[in-house]
Amino acid sequence: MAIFSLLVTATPYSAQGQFSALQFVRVAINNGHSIKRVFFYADGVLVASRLNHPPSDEINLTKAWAKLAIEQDIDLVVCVTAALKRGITNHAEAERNALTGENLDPAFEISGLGQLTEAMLESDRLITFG
Amino acid sequence: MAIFSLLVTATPYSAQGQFSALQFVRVAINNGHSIKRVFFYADGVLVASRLNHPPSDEINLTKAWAKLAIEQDIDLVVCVTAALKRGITNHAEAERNALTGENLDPAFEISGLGQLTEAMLESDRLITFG
Amino acid sequence: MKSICIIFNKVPYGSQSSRELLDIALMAAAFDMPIKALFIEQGVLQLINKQQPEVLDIKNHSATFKALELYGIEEIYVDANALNNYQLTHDDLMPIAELIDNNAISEHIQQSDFVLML
Amino acid sequence: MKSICIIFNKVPYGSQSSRELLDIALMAAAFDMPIKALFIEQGVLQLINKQQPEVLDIKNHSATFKALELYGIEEIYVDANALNNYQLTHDDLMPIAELIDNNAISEHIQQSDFVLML
Amino acid sequence: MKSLFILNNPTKLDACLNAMSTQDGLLLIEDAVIATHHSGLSCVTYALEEDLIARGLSQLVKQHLVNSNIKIIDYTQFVELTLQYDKTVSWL
Amino acid sequence: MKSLFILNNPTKLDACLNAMSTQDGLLLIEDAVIATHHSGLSCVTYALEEDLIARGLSQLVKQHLVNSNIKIIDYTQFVELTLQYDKTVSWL
Repeated sequence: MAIFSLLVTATPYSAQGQFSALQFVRVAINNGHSIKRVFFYADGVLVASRLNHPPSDEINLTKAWAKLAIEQDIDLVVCVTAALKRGITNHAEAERNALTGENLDPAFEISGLGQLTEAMLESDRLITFG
Repeated sequence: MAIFSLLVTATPYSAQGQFSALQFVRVAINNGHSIKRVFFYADGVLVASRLNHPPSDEINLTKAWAKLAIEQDIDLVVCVTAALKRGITNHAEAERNALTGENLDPAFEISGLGQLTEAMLESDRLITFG
Repeated sequence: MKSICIIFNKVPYGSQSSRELLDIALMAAAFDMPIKALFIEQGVLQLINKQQPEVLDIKNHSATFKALELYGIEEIYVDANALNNYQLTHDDLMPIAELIDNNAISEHIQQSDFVLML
Repeated sequence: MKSICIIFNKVPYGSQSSRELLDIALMAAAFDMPIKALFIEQGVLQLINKQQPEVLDIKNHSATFKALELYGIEEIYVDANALNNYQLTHDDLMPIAELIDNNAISEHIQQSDFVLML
Repeated sequence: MKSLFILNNPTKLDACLNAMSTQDGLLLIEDAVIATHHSGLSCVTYALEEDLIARGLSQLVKQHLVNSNIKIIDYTQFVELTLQYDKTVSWL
Repeated sequence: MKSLFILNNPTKLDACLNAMSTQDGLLLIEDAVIATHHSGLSCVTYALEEDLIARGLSQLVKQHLVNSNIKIIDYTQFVELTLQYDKTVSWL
């Protein structure tokens, strides 16, 4: 059984990459593999906002990731530089940067690009969804 | 002198369209034309978050639009459906949709697609930046 | 009243552009603007029968194309050349669009007051 | 240590992808991973001298390419064929990259443990 | 090392094919599944079934591919395929 | 009615040219300014100077275009050009 990590850069609702990445993770776990980390970068970080609120007949990608992360104990990491630039922030980053609000879903964690490199080196495969 | 409206669908930091649209508006005004409305749609709505915080040596697109809007009294309208889906919300929409937070920059207003159609019909030109 | 031409040129589901463009078409219809819908290049795939994006948890928007006539959008055209490129025939599509050639596409664009793509 | 190949294939400033890809290269360098940087297709334009995106209020990231060597990234290659397509010569570029052909590009991709594009 | 190239954008097919070595495989996903009829596909090629079904193309492609060497695989096979190659290259 | 087609993506140039009528004009902006040497540009064509300068292409393109009918225009001319045509079509 193998260890996977994912790099997800796709814009949440405009591109298909987030849907594909979710599907890949679900199937990999069903097949007995494990997921070390999903690293969100570039526009991919936008999925981490708990304010994302698609119409009720559509999947909420943020909640779908959060559910998967909690059930399967998966590490969801958002790149801090990409996130701040695109308006994704938690309480600590908001304070540090004097921002008036925060919106990070609690299933996600903000960290640095080093987490991507580490995931690459400690997994059997890194799969990019862009 | 002519009346312009713009439709902006470009992702704020990943694409160039927001930069181009800003430049077009500035130059049009300098040349004596007027801007009826800038309508943000699709990923273009993401520029309306006041939490967007690029590195200090880069332009903050949200603040650039806000400054222009205040100085020149330009209507900046964000499509409500596109915005909610992508985590852009004001206090009223947050309450209505039971969201825990809001992030709309006060220079922008959330409204419906009808504002785009109206802008098209009441301007000399509609220019799309995607 | 000014007329509008809406051009669909993207594959469905890889992006949501066509879905959001469709919403603009419906809004323009509500304003009673005369509307033409063109499906060209990869956009001809929007009209394929039996789409099932539900298998990927993606919402199916193809039913809305079938409902365009109900919204008063009756001028719907599809690029014959593109269909051919994708080895498709008119029978593979929802029966709502008329086949046209490249010259006719240019003409429809030329005649409209507004042309929108996403 | 596993090696990484970073492929730049986008025009500068129309998207920020190359800028964010560059940050990944620098981080991999900090982890002492052997790194190759390939500039192919439209990505060869990333290396043009005298870029001035400041005229559009966009940050200029081209200086970081010149600094790649300082970060220990010395294997930098540019697609000769693509240069030719854009009527460019090696003299139009920052002098940091070696011209290679298509076969060499495939080989560098093949030899690396990871290959990243954005 | 042999690589599995993963392509999601049909307009980049030629560039992707150009970068591949003879032992590499190509997996078409998302919008790129519309490229199954492309004449340049001389490498080992896979197309993701769920993406074909989503676009209503599953039956049509199967009819056209009767004599082709393109294999249609599902997500379970996609996951296993990434392990049969030494690495994946998502061509963006 | 004559239209000004505005193109920002060089990979869509052929599709854009296909949709144009003889009296239409083409304006290349953003990444599409790299397409000034394209052989199919038989229509009236403009390229946005600020986008050329941003990419370090302004001098290079001017040298190559000595005998061409492509006009290089700035943002002020861009704004005025949109008024010389009956409408604009942003080809996305």
